[in-house]
Amino acid sequence: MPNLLTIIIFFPLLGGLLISLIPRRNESIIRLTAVLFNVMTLGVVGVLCTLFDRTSSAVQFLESVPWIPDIGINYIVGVDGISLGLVFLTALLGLLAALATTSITKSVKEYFILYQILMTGMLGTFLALDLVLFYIFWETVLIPMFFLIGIWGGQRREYAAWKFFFYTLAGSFVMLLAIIAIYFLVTPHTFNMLEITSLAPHLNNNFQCVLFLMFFLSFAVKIPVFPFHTWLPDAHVEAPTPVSVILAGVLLKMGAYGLLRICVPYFPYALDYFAFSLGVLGAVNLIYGACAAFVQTDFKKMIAYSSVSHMGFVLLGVAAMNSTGLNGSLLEMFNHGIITGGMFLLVGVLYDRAHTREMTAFGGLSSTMPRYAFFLTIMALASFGLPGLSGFVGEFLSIAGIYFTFPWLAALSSIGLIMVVALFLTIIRKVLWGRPQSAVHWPDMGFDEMILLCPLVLITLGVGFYPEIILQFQRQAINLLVRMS
Amino acid sequence: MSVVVFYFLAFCIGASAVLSVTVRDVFHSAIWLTLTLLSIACLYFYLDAGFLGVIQILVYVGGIMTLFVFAIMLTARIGDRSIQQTNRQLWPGLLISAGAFTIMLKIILSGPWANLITLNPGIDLKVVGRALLTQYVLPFEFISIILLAALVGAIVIGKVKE
Amino acid sequence: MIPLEHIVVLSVFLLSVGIYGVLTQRNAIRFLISIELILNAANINLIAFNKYLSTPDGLGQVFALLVVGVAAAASVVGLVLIIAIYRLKKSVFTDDFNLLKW
Amino acid sequence: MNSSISFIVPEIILCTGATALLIAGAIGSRRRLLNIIAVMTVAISFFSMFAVPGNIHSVFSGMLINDAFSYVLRVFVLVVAMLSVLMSIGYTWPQEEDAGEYYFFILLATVSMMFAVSAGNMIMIYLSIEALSIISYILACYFKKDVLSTEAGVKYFLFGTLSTGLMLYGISLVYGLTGTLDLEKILIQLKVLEGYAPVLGLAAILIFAGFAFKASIVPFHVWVADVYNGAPWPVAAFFSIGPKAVGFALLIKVFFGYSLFLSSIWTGIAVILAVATMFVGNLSAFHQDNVKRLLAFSSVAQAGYIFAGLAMGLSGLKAAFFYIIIYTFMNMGAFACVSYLASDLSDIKALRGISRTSPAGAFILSVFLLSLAGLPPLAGFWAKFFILCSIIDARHYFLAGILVFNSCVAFFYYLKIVRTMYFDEPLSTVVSRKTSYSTLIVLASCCLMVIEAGIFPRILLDFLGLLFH
Amino acid sequence: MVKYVYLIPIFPFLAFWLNILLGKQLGRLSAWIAIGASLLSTILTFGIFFGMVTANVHNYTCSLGSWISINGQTLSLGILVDNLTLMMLSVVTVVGTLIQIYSVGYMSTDIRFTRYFAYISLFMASMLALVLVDDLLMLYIFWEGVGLCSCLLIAFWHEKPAAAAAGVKAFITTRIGDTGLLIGILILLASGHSLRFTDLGAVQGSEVLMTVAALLIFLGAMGKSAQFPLHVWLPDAMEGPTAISALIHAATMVAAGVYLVARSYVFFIDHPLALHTIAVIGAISAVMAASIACTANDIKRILAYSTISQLGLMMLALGVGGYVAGTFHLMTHAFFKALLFLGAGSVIHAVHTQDIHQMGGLLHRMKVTGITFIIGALALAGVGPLSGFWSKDEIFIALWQSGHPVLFAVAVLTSFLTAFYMARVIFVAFLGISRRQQQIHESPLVMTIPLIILAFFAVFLGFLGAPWCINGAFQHFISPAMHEVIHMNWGMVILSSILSLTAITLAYLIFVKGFRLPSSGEQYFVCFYKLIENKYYIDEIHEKIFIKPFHQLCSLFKKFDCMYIDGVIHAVATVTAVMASYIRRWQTGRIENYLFYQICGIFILLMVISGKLCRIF
Repeated sequence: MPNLLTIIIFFPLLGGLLISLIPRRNESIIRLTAVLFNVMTLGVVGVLCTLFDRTSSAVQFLESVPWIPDIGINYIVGVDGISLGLVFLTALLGLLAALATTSITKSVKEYFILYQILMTGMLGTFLALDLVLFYIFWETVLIPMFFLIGIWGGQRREYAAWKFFFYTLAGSFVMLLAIIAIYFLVTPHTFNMLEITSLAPHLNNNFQCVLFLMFFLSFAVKIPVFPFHTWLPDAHVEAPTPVSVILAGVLLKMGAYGLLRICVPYFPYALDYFAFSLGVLGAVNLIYGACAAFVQTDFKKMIAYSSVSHMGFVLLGVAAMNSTGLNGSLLEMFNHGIITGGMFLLVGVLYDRAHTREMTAFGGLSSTMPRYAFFLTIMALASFGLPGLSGFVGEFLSIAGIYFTFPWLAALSSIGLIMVVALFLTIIRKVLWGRPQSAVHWPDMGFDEMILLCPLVLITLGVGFYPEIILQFQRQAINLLVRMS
Repeated sequence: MSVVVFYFLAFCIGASAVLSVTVRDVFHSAIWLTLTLLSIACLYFYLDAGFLGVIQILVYVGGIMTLFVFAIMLTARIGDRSIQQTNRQLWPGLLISAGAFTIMLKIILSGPWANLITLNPGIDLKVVGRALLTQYVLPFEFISIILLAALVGAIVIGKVKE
Repeated sequence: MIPLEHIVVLSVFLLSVGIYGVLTQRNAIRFLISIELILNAANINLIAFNKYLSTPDGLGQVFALLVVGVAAAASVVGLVLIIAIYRLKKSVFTDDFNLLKW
Repeated sequence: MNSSISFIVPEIILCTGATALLIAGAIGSRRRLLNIIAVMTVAISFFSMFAVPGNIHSVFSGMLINDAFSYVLRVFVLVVAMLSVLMSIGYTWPQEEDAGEYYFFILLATVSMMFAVSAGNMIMIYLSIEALSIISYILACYFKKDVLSTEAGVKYFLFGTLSTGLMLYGISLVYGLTGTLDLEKILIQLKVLEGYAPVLGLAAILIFAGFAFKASIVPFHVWVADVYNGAPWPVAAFFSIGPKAVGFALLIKVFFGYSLFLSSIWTGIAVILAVATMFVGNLSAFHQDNVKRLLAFSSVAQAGYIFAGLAMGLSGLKAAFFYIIIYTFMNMGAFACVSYLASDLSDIKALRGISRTSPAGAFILSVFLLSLAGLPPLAGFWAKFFILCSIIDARHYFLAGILVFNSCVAFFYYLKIVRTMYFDEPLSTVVSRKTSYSTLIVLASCCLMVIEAGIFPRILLDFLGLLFH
Repeated sequence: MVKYVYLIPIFPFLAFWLNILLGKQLGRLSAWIAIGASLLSTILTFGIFFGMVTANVHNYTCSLGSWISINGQTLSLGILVDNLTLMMLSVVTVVGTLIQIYSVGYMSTDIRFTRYFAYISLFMASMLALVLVDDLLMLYIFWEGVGLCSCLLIAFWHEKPAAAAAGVKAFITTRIGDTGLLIGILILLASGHSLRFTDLGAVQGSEVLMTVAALLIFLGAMGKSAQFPLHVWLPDAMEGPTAISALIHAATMVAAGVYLVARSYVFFIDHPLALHTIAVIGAISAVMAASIACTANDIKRILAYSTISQLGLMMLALGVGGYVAGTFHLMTHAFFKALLFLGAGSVIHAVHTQDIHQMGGLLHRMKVTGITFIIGALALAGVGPLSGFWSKDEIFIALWQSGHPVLFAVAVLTSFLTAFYMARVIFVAFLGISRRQQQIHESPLVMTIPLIILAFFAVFLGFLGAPWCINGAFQHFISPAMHEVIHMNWGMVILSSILSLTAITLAYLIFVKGFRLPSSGEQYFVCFYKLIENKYYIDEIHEKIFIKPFHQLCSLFKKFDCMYIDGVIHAVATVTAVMASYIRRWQTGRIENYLFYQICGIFILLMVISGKLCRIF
């Protein structure tokens, strides 16, 4: 399989093209095609995982084709321990989100075409190893997302779509400048991310700092880091369920991935210089997100803000600059994708029944919808990092990592740990406990809904019990990263 | 002697030009413009470019000015003296054109004009004619396309279908 | 012979008067008149330089001749346009032509 | 002389065709015949470009220059002409018009543009600009019963004659300084004249004003919106690509090839003007509800990006060239598509919910608009990308920042149109559109170009690489 | 046999999944699955117990495989079985099994019967695992697990808002402690130490840092064991089913804090400051909770405060070096407190109230419950020769030997108060006249049999540690290194006997005879009483210091998001829009303006040129 990665990247797009040929009245065929293509993508990613050599820190399945030789832009894709987990996450959530589209009834064809483009963009972002290619995939995600929120979203969809779009656009333009700047600053000029890894650290300190900040700004919007996070609650809340899943599960990871892929290895001096600030931002994210979530009345918004909080762990892990922290950071990304993806699916399940997301409308679901209660409880517990579930491992590693570097920050973030617990217990209390608020009896989760959540729950439990499942893939790459930074 | 002639012509040109843009009546301003153009024709004679002078009188005074007068006649009532002829930016316009004059003068007078005193004895009309039909034949032909286009354009826009 | 500077000053003056006219006149026909002044300023330059330059190829005169032709064409089109808009708006004042804005 | 004639064979063909069209129009031929003649003329002229001898350097004693630059641009101008003619054929003319004369003007404008881009002498530059302008005035007010169209023509005329008049004055000064109008001889003379920078600067600025007027660079852009707005759709589309490209070609030719401007201040001035152009173009477009005006201002802003590339000197030249070519296709596509979809209305409301009634059209228009905005992987992205590369290479980080900010603003108004097409509910009135093959050809070719150059920009770059070798 | 020790938590764990996934199908059977699982664990525990005791093995460790690697250390899931473990295992399995049996009766009418047993199985699994693991991080993992189960079970009747709130409160409060524990673990990790309990004695490092680590670990213990000031959750936790209170909030989970301290005792020993802190905190908790218990009227709350107080005593004992005393009391307390809670549960089951003043004369109606409850109460009150008497004696001796008179006095006072409030409960609720008219029946056998068994333990367990009985078997067992012969300290025996008898007498005088203080003294007493009745206002203080600011902070952040961050974003957009509409107006539509712009542009360019070039010139 020489072109495995190219297949993975462009397979969804192929699906999109195919869908565009199907007449729009054949909705079920369109859905089926989309699901089929996502299943196959996941299959190919599965093959990738099995073929992946986990004892090596090198980039594997490297493909390199000259694209614009004039200025050295190449089509380079490759996968290493950092990206593999995220690719798997993308493919998995992509499939689940494609399945969870029963609530999408308007313009199904367009929806799936855009969705498939989105998939290509996301997979490409994680696999691209040329800065320009990376940027292109990064941007490719924007427009489908804009439409997916803007057309299929909730009440304030347009506001949310614009906000999302411009926040990220501004960020990514800054990144574009940084990409071009780095090209001209390194000698020989190159966009090859692997080559820059060895060239960029030799830049002088000021350049490193400025470029670091520029890249960071772009990633910060996507992650999102306080104070660039306000697009997230709006976008997540207004987006339809499957899009929220993708948004929270994958899109946020793009930023964090960029941080690991670009900021950390390229600018060791700057990373060192800004590590503390980064850590402070992480802690602020953690606490701020949890607090802001705590007082929301909208269920989805609470989950959205909790994402802000969780991404704080990712930042903390990066700020730690040691293998523990980075491992934790990367693992937390994966876990957060799984958990929050599940959370949004669960919110969607409820929304489909209640047609509202106000917390006051819920309550007592533990008695009326026991299966729902089971899934929500597990996801909530995993979210606040109950040991034995996946969330804990990532959080613990991140906190441990940051403790090794900045003990006081770890102490500060531990406040966040408590707040996150308060947040999720409150969610459980308000949604699951108490007396049912609604006179209408909502049916419990059906088979079709449970089948979506089962893999997520299994992964949550599996990673929680035995984190090596994921860690073994990323360890070597992280070690290399630590050696470089 | 020639100096006096030049200054006289220069005065005529300048004064009539100024009048042509300042008098109230459009008709009068057309007449002042005619005077300017005539003086310029004389200046051409003075500069040994008699052919150009003749062309100037023929094309401008004879052709273009006639057109102007026609146009003024066609668009009736606008010759009315009572109508305001200047727009609201009279003073800014004056200021900026005066400024432009000053600065252009300052720049231009720094030019190498004093070096150019070769004063060739005058170019033979034959030279001009030959140049026009050999070296500059393409522009010369091109002018005809332009005139054709202008003509057709004038017809297309000007004709009124009932 | 008078120095070249003097002729150039004259042409600059003519140009400035033309600019002044262009900026301040609201009558489109007077605008055209001002434009003619500008073109003639350039022509004076061409002729004068032709006279004073050492190259005896008559380039200045040729160009001036062409300019006169072009000026004629432009005037024709301009006047026709003015008449066309006069037919529609019964006005030749430029500040009345303000339907297209913002 | 023979070789001179063979050099201008394409132009001669165009002139012949134009005359034929004039006559055919005058004797009242059918519309279809006129269309065919126009298309055939441009096509034959295009193919005759292959027969242009390559071994001679200049023809008509230096009036025209035969180099790669002029060759490529002449071909390019013919492509523009072809697109314009095709769009004109597909366009539903709202009132009786003189089709023969219309094509006559389009073809003559093409001839002028071809002369302009291959000119080797200031005389030719002046004449071709003037010819192009005069024809443009006429084309702009081609709906002579329409107040807007006539007003556009008059405004264009008033603005244009002043610009060309000033340019002429500048040329006369150049003549005075160098004693010649031949560009190559001027180049030699300029070295002698280094002490007289101010006068040369004055001349350069006046000439620059003339070119900038065509290229619509602030503050010589003011006519753009009004004229595009008033002019018929195909004419506006033509203006936005043809004369603008010529303006830039001449800027490149005169200010780069012959470095009329002294490079020491060129960058400074150009950067300031580029910034102003971007800001004015984008911000003016920001609130537009009139799609035609919006596209007009967007074309001003695009000129700003191109000019920013030019400001960077030789490194930006290729980028600017790339941009011009890409810009032509996407802008033409956008104009053609809006005119087709909105059925000649220019209010943005006409595009409401068009994605339901005409999904393919909405998609293609989105492609053009997003490409104009610079979204990867469409061609517009690469255009901006190369411009940015040249800017950053020249260490003008601030300019790069401004360009990027402007791109953000631009995204807003381009997306506003896209949004209207996709988010809003369709208008209740069903509009029937006449879809002609020519429109389809225009849209398809532009769309293909935009996507193709987005995915494989290398082809175009290699092509341009030949130019700069 | 001992190598199958890992199965001990596995049985309940499997029971949990079986019950949670197949709950509906199983119905009543689920209870017996849970009970069966813990019975298996019990049997296995005792098998191992006797196996090790007879083989005279004191230590068994094994590793079940690595879990994660951090900072160069591989953390593996390891098992440590020593005598302390065995003691805890026995307590947990026995008490757990009995309480589950009891629950079958107690919860028989509940609609979420199966879920109850699922949770309780999960709890058993976590608790047993917690006891078994050999390092701090693993302990932390299960530590959180039991916390979760506690939370879920407190909020088991979540339809009651108070129960739901209590569940959340319990988890969050303990989480505060847990976070401390986590940081403590991190400190140890960061300084490169092994987290194994067996290695903790060898910890090197800066004294201050290690003391901090010890204190943080103790913070974890404080949270779990409800020590002042983190004790607030335990009284509220009484909203849960009483059987749960017995199992989790009296016998096992809350004792985990004490267990943790005992488990890491080698570490604490090295850091006297930490040890002192433990003693002081224990003392404060002991006396404070005991005093509150004297005024409380809710029978479960009385027991809850009593639990806090007794746990405080254990901590106190551990803090002064009384390792044996602390663990001994832990064991005895587990049984008699479970007994008391179950008895209380039985009473509540019958009378449907928790207020002791609405009970009365229960002894006649509910013979078994009454008698067993009184046995438990006497054991708690430290009346010899019941089990509490012996363990309390141990604590007194330890305190006396440590030579801290104040701490000793505190212990004495606590012990006095304990006897007093237990006597109060008995006099008010069980003796005296009945205040209820309706029929009160004795609970079914399935509930009373566990009571009887526990009463048996409450009576006789103390003899294990009684010096004259089997020569301090417990002492030698729990601390194998100790070889000296234990002697009876008659002084202490007399002291504690006098104490408890005095207290009971006083209670008799007040609550049966209606003896009142002279009115002059009463006035002073009233404010004091009020202070105690309001639980020293600790809940209010928590509310003021932590909860309210937290809510305010949250609202502030929300506002900050909407007003400031979004405000800035919107401001940027607005500024752009305003600028745009302004610039747009430049396009006036008047050609003279356009021309003016043009000339101005040229003029400015000329200025630039003349300025720049002329200077060069």
